[in-house]
Parts: sequence; C-alpha cells; structure tokens
Amino acid sequence: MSKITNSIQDALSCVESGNTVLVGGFGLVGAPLSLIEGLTEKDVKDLTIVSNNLGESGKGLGILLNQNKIKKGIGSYFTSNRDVGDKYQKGEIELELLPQGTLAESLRAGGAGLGGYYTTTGAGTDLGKGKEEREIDGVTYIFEKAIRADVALIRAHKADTLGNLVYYKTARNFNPLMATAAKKVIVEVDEIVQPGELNPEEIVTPFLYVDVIIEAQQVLTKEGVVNR
Amino acid sequence: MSKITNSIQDALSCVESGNTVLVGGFGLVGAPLSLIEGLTEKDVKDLTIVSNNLGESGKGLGILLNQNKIKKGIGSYFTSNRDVGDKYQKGEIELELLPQGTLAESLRAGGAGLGGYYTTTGAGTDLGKGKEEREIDGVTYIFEKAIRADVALIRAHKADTLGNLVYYKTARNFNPLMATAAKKVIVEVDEIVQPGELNPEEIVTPFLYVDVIIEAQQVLTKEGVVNR
Amino acid sequence: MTKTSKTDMQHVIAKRVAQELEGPCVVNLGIGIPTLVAEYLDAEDIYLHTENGLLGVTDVEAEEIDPNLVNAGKLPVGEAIGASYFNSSDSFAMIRGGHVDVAILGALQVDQTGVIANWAVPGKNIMGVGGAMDLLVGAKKVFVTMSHTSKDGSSKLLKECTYPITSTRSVDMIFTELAVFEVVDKQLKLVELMPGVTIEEVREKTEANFAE
Amino acid sequence: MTKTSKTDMQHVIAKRVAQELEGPCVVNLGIGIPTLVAEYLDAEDIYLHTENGLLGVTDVEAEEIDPNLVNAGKLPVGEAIGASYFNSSDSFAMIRGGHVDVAILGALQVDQTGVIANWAVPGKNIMGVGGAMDLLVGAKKVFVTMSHTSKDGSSKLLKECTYPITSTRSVDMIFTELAVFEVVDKQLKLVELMPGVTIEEVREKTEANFAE
Repeated sequence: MSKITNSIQDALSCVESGNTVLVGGFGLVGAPLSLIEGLTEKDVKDLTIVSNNLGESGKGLGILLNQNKIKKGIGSYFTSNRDVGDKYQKGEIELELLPQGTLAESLRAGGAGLGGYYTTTGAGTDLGKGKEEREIDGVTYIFEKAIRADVALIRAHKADTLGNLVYYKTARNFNPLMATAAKKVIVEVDEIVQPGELNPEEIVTPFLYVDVIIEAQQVLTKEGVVNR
Repeated sequence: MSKITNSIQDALSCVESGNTVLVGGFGLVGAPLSLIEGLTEKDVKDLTIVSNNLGESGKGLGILLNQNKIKKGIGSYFTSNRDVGDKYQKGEIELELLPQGTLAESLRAGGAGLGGYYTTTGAGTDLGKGKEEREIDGVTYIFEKAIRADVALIRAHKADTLGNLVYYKTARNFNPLMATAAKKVIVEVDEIVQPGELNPEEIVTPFLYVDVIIEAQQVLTKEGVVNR
Repeated sequence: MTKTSKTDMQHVIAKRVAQELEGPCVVNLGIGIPTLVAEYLDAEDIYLHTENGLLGVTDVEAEEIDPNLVNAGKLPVGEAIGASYFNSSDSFAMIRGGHVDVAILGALQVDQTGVIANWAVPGKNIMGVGGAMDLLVGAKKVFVTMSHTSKDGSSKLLKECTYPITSTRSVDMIFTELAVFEVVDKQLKLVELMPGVTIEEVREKTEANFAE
Repeated sequence: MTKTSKTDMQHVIAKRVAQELEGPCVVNLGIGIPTLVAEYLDAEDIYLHTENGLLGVTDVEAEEIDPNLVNAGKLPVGEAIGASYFNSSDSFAMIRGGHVDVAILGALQVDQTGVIANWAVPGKNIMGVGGAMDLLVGAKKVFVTMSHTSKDGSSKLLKECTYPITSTRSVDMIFTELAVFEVVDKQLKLVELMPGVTIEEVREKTEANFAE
C-alpha cells in the first residue's frame, strides 16, 4: 500500500473529465510542474481548475488552457496569462475571480469541513456583487463558500514515505491548504525520506492528507523550468 | 522597545477589569501558569475568560474562579473543575459551552479577521439551539461567531527577542490561535533566544502577533507544577 | 448470562473493536473503553490521532513520561515514528473535514437509528462537551463502545435517547459486552453475539428494535 | 512645473513614503512604486511582509537568487534574520485580521473620501485582483502611492472613482509627485507640497476637493 509511484500517469490515474482540480503554486513558484505537464498529456476535458493563476502563456496550466481542457478557472490573478482573456472573450472558458485571501480561506474552509464564512474582503465592490451581506458587530461582511475538489496537485519539498510533508520558502503558498481540500491529494517533491527524518514539530502537512507521492521530474531554477 | 520583561505584573499591566482574556492550554498542559498566578495576584474583576477549561479545583484558573474575578467563562470542558458547577448553580458565573473544535475555530476566525463561519458541529443538538441554521449543498450547518479578545495569555517553548514563537509537543494546542485573536498578546516561554536561532520554516507564531515576552517562573513537571 | 467484572468487560469490548480496524487508517480514541483499544492494536499502519494536537500516539514507558505530551484524556502518551504536532484548530479541521478514518467513542445511550447521547445528563449542569460533537460529525466512521445496560440493568440501546444527543449523525457500529451491531440505513442490525451470549439475552436487554 | 521622468518621479514618491514609516512596524509593499520603498528603508525594525508567505523580506544579491524565494510581484527577494514562512491562508489571516501595520499600494484613482480603485478598468476583462482587496480591508494603515495625473494629464484624485473601487475603506495617506494628503474623516487634507511644487499646481491638477 505504498503511496509512492515513479509514473506521472499512474499518479494522475484518478483524474477524470469534469473533475475539479486544485493546483498549487504562486505563478511557477511552488507549482507541481511535473504533474501539470502530465495533465497536459492526459486525455481529460471539462476540468475546473482552482489555482491562483492559470500559468503563463504557453507554460504550465497555460498549455492545458490552450488544449481547451479547462472549462472553468477559479483564481485570483489570471492577468499573468494573456491567453486567458482571449479565451474568456470568445466564451471558451468560465472564470471566477476571487480575492487572493478569499481563495486561500475558502480552500482552508473546505478542508476543515466548514460550509463557508464571512469576510470583509470584497464587501461593497464588484467582486462582492450578488454575495450575501451580513452585518456583524457593526461591520459589513460578505458570505464566501468553502471550496472542495476531487483532486489536488501540489508541490512540497520533502515527503516521508508515510506522506508527511514539509515545504520550501515561498514555494509553500497554497499547497498545504489544497492538500486538505480534495478527495485525492497527489504531491510531487524534491526528495523522499524515511519516517522519523522529518521533525514532528516541523511537519506542515500531516500524512493523513496525502494519497500519492512522486519525485519531481521538473524543477524551477534561476534559468527557468528544467528537467531533472 | 524590547518586548521582554522580567516582571509578571509588568507583563500583565494592560489587563483591566471587564476585559475578555484568552488563556492557552489544555488542562495544565500548555497553560501559561506564571501569568495565571500573576492574574490571581492582580486586582481585577468581571473578567470573561476564554479557555478550554477553567483549571482544576483550586489550581490555575480555578483560583481566579474562587476569587470571584471571573464573570463569564467560555470553554469546552468545565467538568475538569467541580467548583465551576457550584458557582454556576449559585448564579455567580455565566458560562458559554462550545464544542472544542468550535472554540478553536472561532478563535482562529477572530484572529483572521472573519466575522463567523458555518460548521456542522452541534447542529441539531442542545448546543446548536438558538443558533442560525443554514443548508449548504444539502448539509445543515450552524453559524458560529468569531471570538476576539482584549488580551491573550499564552505559553510557548521558545521565543526569539523579536517575538517569534515555537511550541513543544502537545503544549501547543490553543496557544497559536489565541496569539492571533487578542489586542495584546503576552507569552511565557521556557527560553528566550536571539533572532535567527529559530528556523524560519519552523516558526509557528510569527513575531507580529506577540507584544510581551517573559520567562516562565512555573513549569509543569511529572511531579506537578513547580517553581523554576 | 455474562458475569464479567466491569474492567474485564471493558477489555473484552476494546479487544473486539480493535479487530474491526484495518490499516492503513487513522483512528481517534475517546476516553474510557476507547482508550483501552490501543492495547489491542498490533498493525503497524494504524495511527492514532488525539484531538489535543498529535497524529501518531503511542504508549509510553513510565520512565519516559513527558508532562507536556498527553492525549485528550490528559494521560501521558508517547510519539510514534512519523508523528506530527499541530494546534487545536488544525486538529479539529482534520476531524471535521473528514480526514480521520474512525472515531471510537463511548456513549451513554444509543437510539435505534444509531444516534447517540454521550455528553450530558438531564437535570445536571451541562458543563463539558470537549471534542465529542466534532468527532461525531466529522469522522468517516464512528464506532461506539459501551456496556449494554446501565447499573440498574436498563438497556442503553433505546427506542429514543432520553439524554441530549451529540449529533444527528448515526454511528456506524456499536460494540457492547453482549453484541456487535451495525447501523444500516438508520436501522440497527445485530451482526455478532459475543462469546457465550445468547440471542435471547440480547433481546431481553435491548429496548431498541434491531434486525437479527 | 515638475519635469522629472517617470522613474525619477517614482523614486521621489517612494523615498517620501519611506520617511513616513516608523519602526517597529510590519509593512506590506504592493507592486510598482511601493516595491521601490524598500530601497529607502534603513530602520532595522521595519519588517516587510509579502502576502505569498514571508515575514522578513530583504533585498537579495544577484548571485544569491533563489527561484523559490520571491515576493508578491514574483521578484526574487532575500530572507531577513528573524524571518518566517507560512501558507497563503495564514498570510491573509495576518492581513485581514489587522496584524499588518501598513500596506503601501498603488492606485489608478482615489476619490475625495479616500476610497481607491486599483484593480480593474471598465471595458476590459476583469482578470486579476490578487491581494489588493484583502490589504485594503485589513491593514491598520493604508498608504497610496501614484502619479498625480494620468498620461493625458487628467487628475487621478477625483470627486468620484470611475473605475471599480477596491474597498469601501478610505486609505490613510496619499503620496504623489506633487503632494502628500491625509484622509481625515473621509476628507482629503493636503499636508505637504513636494519640493518645488506650488499650491497652484496642485489645485490645477486635482479634481477632488481637499482641505489645504
């Protein structure tokens, strides 16, 4: 019953057309680059992708976008990929724009078994339109619903063979949240170690959140994305 | 502008009658024992104490209770101190009982600037009575309000002089949450170290949450609470 | 008729529940009989979660007791290889979010739809609930362990709970010293008699309707 | 009339804002002019927060660039002594929960009550918001930096924003290449003219009402 695989397509075997898929990363930093590439090679469509960005033009999730595999994008900053606007203009993709803090919080709420929450962010703005408003102690909040998904593709620094994860610097970002909010969690890592090698006080994602572990085949370097 | 003090009473100088005070710990484990004792020696009253337990009979917050300084207790397990029931019976204290997960989540929500959230916990039970119910995707949730306070008294393992904190084993519990949810956060620790000595990936409470740091004068040992 | 002492009885139940657990899984043990279950687990891939902030609870030798390392019952425990610590909101996020496979809880009463009461007694002050409600709504499966009858001999498996319920969610299995029940479609189903127990004894001591 | 180039102008503004910061404090810098503010900070007790998950941002030397250590503008940064990393929800909890002392943001427009628009332009697809709305509702103080006028010479300090607003919250101070304004009781107050700038020039280039 090992969680570890060497095959990207095996790792992605649970991903099906129509799924909602969480994809970690802030731009390319902390994005599961090998799993994203694997997804571009897999025959799936009508995906709802929840990710801060939809990659860059022709890179990462940007490829998936250009393959017309994405039915809907939920994120906070699509501006990083000019192709998203074009697709949207042509009616080829639905978009749901959320403030970055709301995106993060909704994922956390989903993972924590909450239905939703009230935030001040977005109240009184175009992004708050149509959302329920509620006054609490004299402050106006809007209701935001929790986000849960079928699959999460995330990036961590190290995993032990049980699935405990630690992250690296600002590559942490959305990954630990997404690890909690999907039925299947697939993680790519720099290194796989034995249980006991990670300090119990330092583990950020306890193993009960993780289903599949694979070593990253692509990594982000100063020179860009390179194969290992 | 050092955050460090050697005087418990100086550390507690901001605590005033009528304040809402968060007190960390799960029973005595992770409780700020020196600060609690300091509070029993301070002339304050009408406190609302938010803590998982109200100490044990005649111990920790139990002393404060017997001094009639507590107007209201908000917690999940008052059963650990039989005196709480007696006071409640005589109408000398108000109590608000919350499921433990709700207590924790409401503190987190308070610290995170949320107004409240919807949880399944307690729906359909006596603890859910009078709380707003809401159906979300076919599941019944109840509304729980965020908790914010004037002061938090917490216990950590190490602080650096900036106020970054790490915790020790199951003494972590409510402490990191309470550190986020009060205007003034006072922490007692086993050890104060220099900035840079704590690993940036390991810090649990970043320094911006912490106002006052003091070395613990009382510690929990196998033999019970002892002075250092 | 069973004549085991209370402690023997508790161990019999704990041992039987332990057999029901199959690794890999994450299990949260409540206070009382559930705590004893740990003694009967031998699979390496059954991990124990305690809601005060530890995944990977083990036994601890007396000489290695650490006062700051306890379980939800405030008893000293040890740390398994691969364990991790977290704060209370992260711990209950695991529970409520459906990430804990099994919660094993004690109960004061169970009704015939599998709804339990285990946190308050009418007429007494309602003073403590702890993590019981969270575990009931959140764990993927909930197993209940309890003596079949109260001290006065009355059934604890009732048509309706007379004590305040802990959640509207039905538990999945009930283990007593007399029998094992499954809850299927909100109905109790007797699936096993404990050794030496007759169906007549179970019928006699059970107020709740159940399928045999 | 000021005739500084765009870059010079940005540096003039950034330098002026930097003078307004007094340690100890935690500051979040937006993209654009705000990022330049870091160059003018010398107090050791001013700590920079970046919403992608780092408290304690510093400059980084070219040879020490780490591709996995970036700020919210995805530019490489360094790690201060005493820094800490956290996930995105913890980062925005800090922001929304009022734990960040100052946010310095760029703006497209400011109205005369101090409400700003800085995330979307009418007629274009609404494609990105990032952390702007969170910072506006959450930071204890918000400082806005921007050029006083658009490329066509029209005022960016308006009676009413014509672009979608970012929050109903008024900012605290506005810094342009011509002047510094405070927002008091939802009214703009001119508190300083930048070197060489006359009150007449500010009046001429400002559509919003302001107290002098």
